Amino acid sequence: MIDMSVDIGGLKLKNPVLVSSGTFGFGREYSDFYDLNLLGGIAVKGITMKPRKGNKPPRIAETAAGILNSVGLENPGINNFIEQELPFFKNYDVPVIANISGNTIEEYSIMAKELGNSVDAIELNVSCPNVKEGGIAFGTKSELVYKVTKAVKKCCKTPLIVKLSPNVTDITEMALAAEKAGADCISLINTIVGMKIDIENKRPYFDNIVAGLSGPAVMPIALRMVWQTAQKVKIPIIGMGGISTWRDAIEFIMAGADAISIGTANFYNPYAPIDVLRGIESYMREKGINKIEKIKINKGAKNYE
Amino acid sequence: MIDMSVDIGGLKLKNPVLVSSGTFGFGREYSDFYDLNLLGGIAVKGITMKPRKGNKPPRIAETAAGILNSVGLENPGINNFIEQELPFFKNYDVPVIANISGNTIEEYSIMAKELGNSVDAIELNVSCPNVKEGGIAFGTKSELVYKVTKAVKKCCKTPLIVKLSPNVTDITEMALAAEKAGADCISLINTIVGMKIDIENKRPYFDNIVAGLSGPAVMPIALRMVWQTAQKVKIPIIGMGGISTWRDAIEFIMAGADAISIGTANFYNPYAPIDVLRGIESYMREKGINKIEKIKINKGAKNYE
Amino acid sequence: MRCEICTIVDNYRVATDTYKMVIESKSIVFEASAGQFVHIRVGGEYDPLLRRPISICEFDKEKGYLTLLYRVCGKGTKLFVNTRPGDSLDIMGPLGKGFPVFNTELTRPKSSMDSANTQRGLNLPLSEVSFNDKKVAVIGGGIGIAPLLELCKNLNKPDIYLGFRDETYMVDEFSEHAGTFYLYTEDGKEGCKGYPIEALAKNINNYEVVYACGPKIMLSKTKNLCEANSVECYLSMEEKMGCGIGACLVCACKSAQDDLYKKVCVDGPVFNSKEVKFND
Amino acid sequence: MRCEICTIVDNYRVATDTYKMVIESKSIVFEASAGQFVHIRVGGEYDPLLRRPISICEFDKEKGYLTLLYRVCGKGTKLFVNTRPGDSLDIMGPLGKGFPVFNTELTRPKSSMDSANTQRGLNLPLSEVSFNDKKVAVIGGGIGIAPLLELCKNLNKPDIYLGFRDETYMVDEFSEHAGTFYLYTEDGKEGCKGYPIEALAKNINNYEVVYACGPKIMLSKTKNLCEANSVECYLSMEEKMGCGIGACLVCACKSAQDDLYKKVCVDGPVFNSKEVKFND
Ligand SMILES: Cc1cc2nc3c(=O)[nH]c(=O)nc-3n(C[C@H](O)[C@H](O)[C@H](O)COP(=O)(O)OP(=O)(O)OC[C@H]3O[C@@H](n4cnc5c(N)ncnc54)[C@H](O)[C@@H]3O)c2cc1C
Ligand SMILES: Cc1cc2nc3c(=O)[nH]c(=O)nc-3n(C[C@H](O)[C@H](O)[C@H](O)COP(=O)(O)OP(=O)(O)OC[C@H]3O[C@@H](n4cnc5c(N)ncnc54)[C@H](O)[C@@H]3O)c2cc1C
Ligand SMILES: Cc1cc2nc3c(=O)[nH]c(=O)nc-3n(C[C@H](O)[C@H](O)[C@H](O)COP(=O)(O)O)c2cc1C
Ligand SMILES: Cc1cc2nc3c(=O)[nH]c(=O)nc-3n(C[C@H](O)[C@H](O)[C@H](O)COP(=O)(O)O)c2cc1C
Ligand code: FES
Ligand code: FES
Repeated sequence: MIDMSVDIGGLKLKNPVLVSSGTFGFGREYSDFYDLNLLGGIAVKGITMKPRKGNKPPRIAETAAGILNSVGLENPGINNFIEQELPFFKNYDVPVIANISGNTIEEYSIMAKELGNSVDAIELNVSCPNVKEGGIAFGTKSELVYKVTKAVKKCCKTPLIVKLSPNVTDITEMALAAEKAGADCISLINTIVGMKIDIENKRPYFDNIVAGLSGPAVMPIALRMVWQTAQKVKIPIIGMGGISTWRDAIEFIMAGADAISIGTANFYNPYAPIDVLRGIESYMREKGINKIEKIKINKGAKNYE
Repeated sequence: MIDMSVDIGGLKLKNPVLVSSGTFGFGREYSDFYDLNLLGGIAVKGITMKPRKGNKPPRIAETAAGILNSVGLENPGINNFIEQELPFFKNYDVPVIANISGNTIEEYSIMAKELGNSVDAIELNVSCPNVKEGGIAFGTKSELVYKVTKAVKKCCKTPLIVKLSPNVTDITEMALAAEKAGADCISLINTIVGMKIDIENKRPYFDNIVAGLSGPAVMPIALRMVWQTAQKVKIPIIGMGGISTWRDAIEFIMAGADAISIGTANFYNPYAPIDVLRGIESYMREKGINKIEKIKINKGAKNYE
Repeated sequence: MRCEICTIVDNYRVATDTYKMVIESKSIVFEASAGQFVHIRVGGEYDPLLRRPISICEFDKEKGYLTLLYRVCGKGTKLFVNTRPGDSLDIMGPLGKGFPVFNTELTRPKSSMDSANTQRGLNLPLSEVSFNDKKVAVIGGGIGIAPLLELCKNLNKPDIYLGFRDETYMVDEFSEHAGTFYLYTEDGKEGCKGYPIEALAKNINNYEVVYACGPKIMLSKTKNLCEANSVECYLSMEEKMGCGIGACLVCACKSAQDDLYKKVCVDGPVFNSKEVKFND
Repeated sequence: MRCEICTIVDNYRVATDTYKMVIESKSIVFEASAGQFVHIRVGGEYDPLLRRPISICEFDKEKGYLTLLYRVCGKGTKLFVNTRPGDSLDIMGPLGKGFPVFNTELTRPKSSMDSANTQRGLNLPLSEVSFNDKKVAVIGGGIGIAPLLELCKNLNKPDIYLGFRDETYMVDEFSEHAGTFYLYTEDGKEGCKGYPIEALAKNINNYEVVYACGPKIMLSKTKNLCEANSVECYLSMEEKMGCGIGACLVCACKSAQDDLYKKVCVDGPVFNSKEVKFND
């Protein structure tokens, strides 16, 4: 019998396929395509203390095998989220991960505390490139990653996932800081800071100038970061960045991910998470592998320098 | 009359279209396709003090809109380069840029000194992700960028270009260090550290584990870094990373590049540099622009934070 | 709403860079209403990456045919042109909210009207939009005429105002359904010289409802014209899209009621003019 | 060597996942010699990004036709299958060094022999390869037979050893040019059961030159066999490629003469077995 379940830092998933924050709304939208209970878990759209209207359009640009987005954390705020969006999941038996962004460490803590009773895990977004305050700033300095994780961990009743920014010289420094501060799990990568110029109008394409790159284009970078991180930390890793097929997912798991998450691929293939899930299953069946973790390349088999 | 010429830190180019180190051999190969004199300049394959045999194959993998390479600086060493490769350019009237990598600051200095009389400019490669010693290490710490640039500048008779690594949290820190140390010009980006897993054999695809990502996939990242750098430094910038069409090139110039360089695109379209050159020319004609620098978005028009 | 692998029945040029594609669908067509759109995947695995939103121009529920009218402008639409009858195409839809149609004399069965009605889910109170057999004008510019054809078929001989840069297309198809038909080209090569909004402005007081699709500038003028004259106005909007179903929040357009954004893909693409604003 | 937009004349299946493509070329075909390859761009702008190296299987200089034999295994070759007669294809070539052919009785004009000779530029002294009408064997495995067909036509009835997993193809085309023809399949469905190297090993002392193309293991065994018996041996090698012309250094294969690497694209793809080594 194949056991697809994984435990990522106390959060038990029936399978390792998650969907990524910001690419899956509050779950409703994709429920028209398949039964959400099939998913390992759902990371909902990033939320903040106060409602945010988000950035001025255009908010998306297609790049070579990728997209740049500049949504700017549009969201109804934590209260509306709890009142209007969370109840939807009452009908489902699928873990919900709340992705939170704060302007200050205090904001992060308050939100984590408030959500602790109603969601299955908290994902700290210390890495959104699309907002001026907070966001990415927290994710590019290891002291800040440490501080915010430590503070939130104290008041967070659910497993705490820290989502790392790829916009750093050394991802393992950030990962180690999160681990040391008590994170139960790490997720990576968030989008990479990119840009596009509107040459017809001779100006940056996005009002916010820079935007976040995601999609297949970034996968080699994401995979490298997951590998590097897996060599250094003991806590579980959720790998993401450009996954669109089950083979991509297997690469991430081999590289050291305990679970994987589908983001941008949802946009062009709404069935991507299900396709990936089925693919992993048949891969395991074919290879006679009965536990997800056995897919991994043994840590230290060849140590990464 | 359209004036395509640019001056990049004392190196005068008849047009702003260069070809990137490592993607254009020592020039010979592409001379079968067009007259090399058409190019603004040629950055030849990176060279080191001693010959290097390079990494074990496989050395290339195709990724979504990009490639990973793990050549590992295979090159005949500086002496063979001077004796066997440089004379080829005697027949051409095209600036040759020697791209050098050292294990130590001293090696960089010796090479720059030796090459000073025979090439038109030196490009310091402080950013190769495919070698263990030196290379990228120099490019990810601003003190080291400063030190190596400073030392080389002292003994370098030709314009000195410092090629930055994109594998950093803040590219402008590196750019400012190079500028402060006396660099005449900055080129960016080198390849981004990426990875691929060979899932059939359950191991990293490359012997060196990580490899360098280039091609259209990285363009949004490269463009962002050129923009950020252009907001901060006064010395000229050679922009590269994923350029394959003239529209890509215009984006880089608008973002602040004084010249642009074609790398990976040479592989799938050997005429890419010529196509880009012709495209820039007609763009300028159509828009009535007579100097390359007038294509740029005015610095500080909207300051990047 | 679903993804369906459909078969291309026909794909031909109707004007410079403008093509009509007929697609056989087993399910999408039966759920579609005028003004909705489909989200199409073409090309290789990653190039282009995103789907392309295209309005449903016509549907024939008997044959199971959807017709699209598209203008070639970039990578995706260039690939559309290269598809041939018999090829298959990955289509998601029908998406978004279409035009509310409340005429008594419909060419369509009653049920589709009902569903259009409930699907609207406007923020405005329902009474405001529950009119019958109102005097209606339809105005379209360029490729923006695409979603209007099915609409016109559903209306009771509306006055139709179309504008093109120089070359016209689909003129017979539209005029067939028109009460009065107004045709404009920017250079006056065909029809009158100028813009259809000029004629609509003259006649605006004849109408109770105006439907519009076309360039932003046309939509913005139509909105102002209608609101100044207290005419109900529905606009079909465009914005770059990701998911097409409300999950990614990239297709933002300014809300007129508050300082927030609406999602073109699910709140629209058809909006009551009072829901949206243009100023920027 | 150049890039040429060629027209596809024919493209059809010869066995499971194995296709033959005939291409009309205005220039590449006239420069080609047996064992060289072309570098092909298919698909959209970026997907796949790189060209795909495919051996020239046959050429017809009178008609200006190149024939390719290819096996579908990934993204690029899947796209090859979808091309149809009349489509155009961006082809770079002819690339690399082909097989040295030194027979007196040639089916080709003398000049092409000369050019093959000078193009070789082997590191070995020329005398060593200047043999005439030697006794020759050709051994190919699977899709590796592709570059051998044109070679066989240029040789004087060589003995030909072909091996396949189960399904065979191009057997008539090869046997037509063979002195003795040996056919093997792994499961013995057609021809003998086993591998062609077994037969070659028995007969090795009949030959002065062996040409080989196929899986690495076959090449390696052929190399060892020939060198142990002092038989001249030419191997056509494969390695992943970028530029295809010697500029990027990614197509490295181990040199036998020193600890360095050779470039399959310009030093090969055909190597004298003494130039390369396999051990890793
Ligand atoms: C609801 C809706 C209905 C539409 N209906 C039609 C129609 O019936 N016929 C028609 O010809 N066009 C229609 N469009 C516009 C059509 O989507 C674009 O022309 C098309 O996406 C361009 O794709 P491309 O690859 O050719 O261009 P590219 O410029 O290569 O596209 C790059 C990216 O920008 C997006 N994009 C480019 N132009 C537009 C645009 N005008 N609107 C939205 N996204 C755009 C693309 O979807 C893609 O993500 C509609 C757009 C929307 C939002
Ligand atoms: C000199 C030479 C001659 C060749 N001649 C033929 C031929 O006549 N017929 C034929 O069917 N095949 C031939 N091959 C192999 C052919 O190049 C590959 O099968 C093809 O590139 C696979 O592309 P893909 O997109 O289908 O596979 P993918 O796996 O999607 O390719 C991914 C990448 O790996 C490369 N790659 C994959 N397999 C190989 C391989 N075996 N060798 C080199 N690169 C590879 C591709 O070029 C591409 O860059 C030849 C290879 C070389 C080097
Ligand atoms: C439109 C969009 C919105 C996103 N919003 C969020 C967000 O609110 N919070 C967050 O942590 N990540 C957000 N992300 C990042 C994704 O969760 C994911 O980390 C990233 O896109 C990489 O994965 P992918 O390449 O599979 O998309 C967003 C990504 C996209 C494309
Ligand atoms: C095969 C290959 C070899 C390279 N070798 C070098 C090198 O020797 N020195 C160097 O500075 N950069 C080297 N680069 C980096 C390129 O010069 C360039 O900075 C990078 O590829 C980004 O540009 P592109 O996306 O246009 O290729 C190499 C790149 C490739 C693809
Ligand atoms: S396109 Fe994703 S929300 Fe509208
Ligand atoms: S493929 Fe570039 S050197 Fe051989």
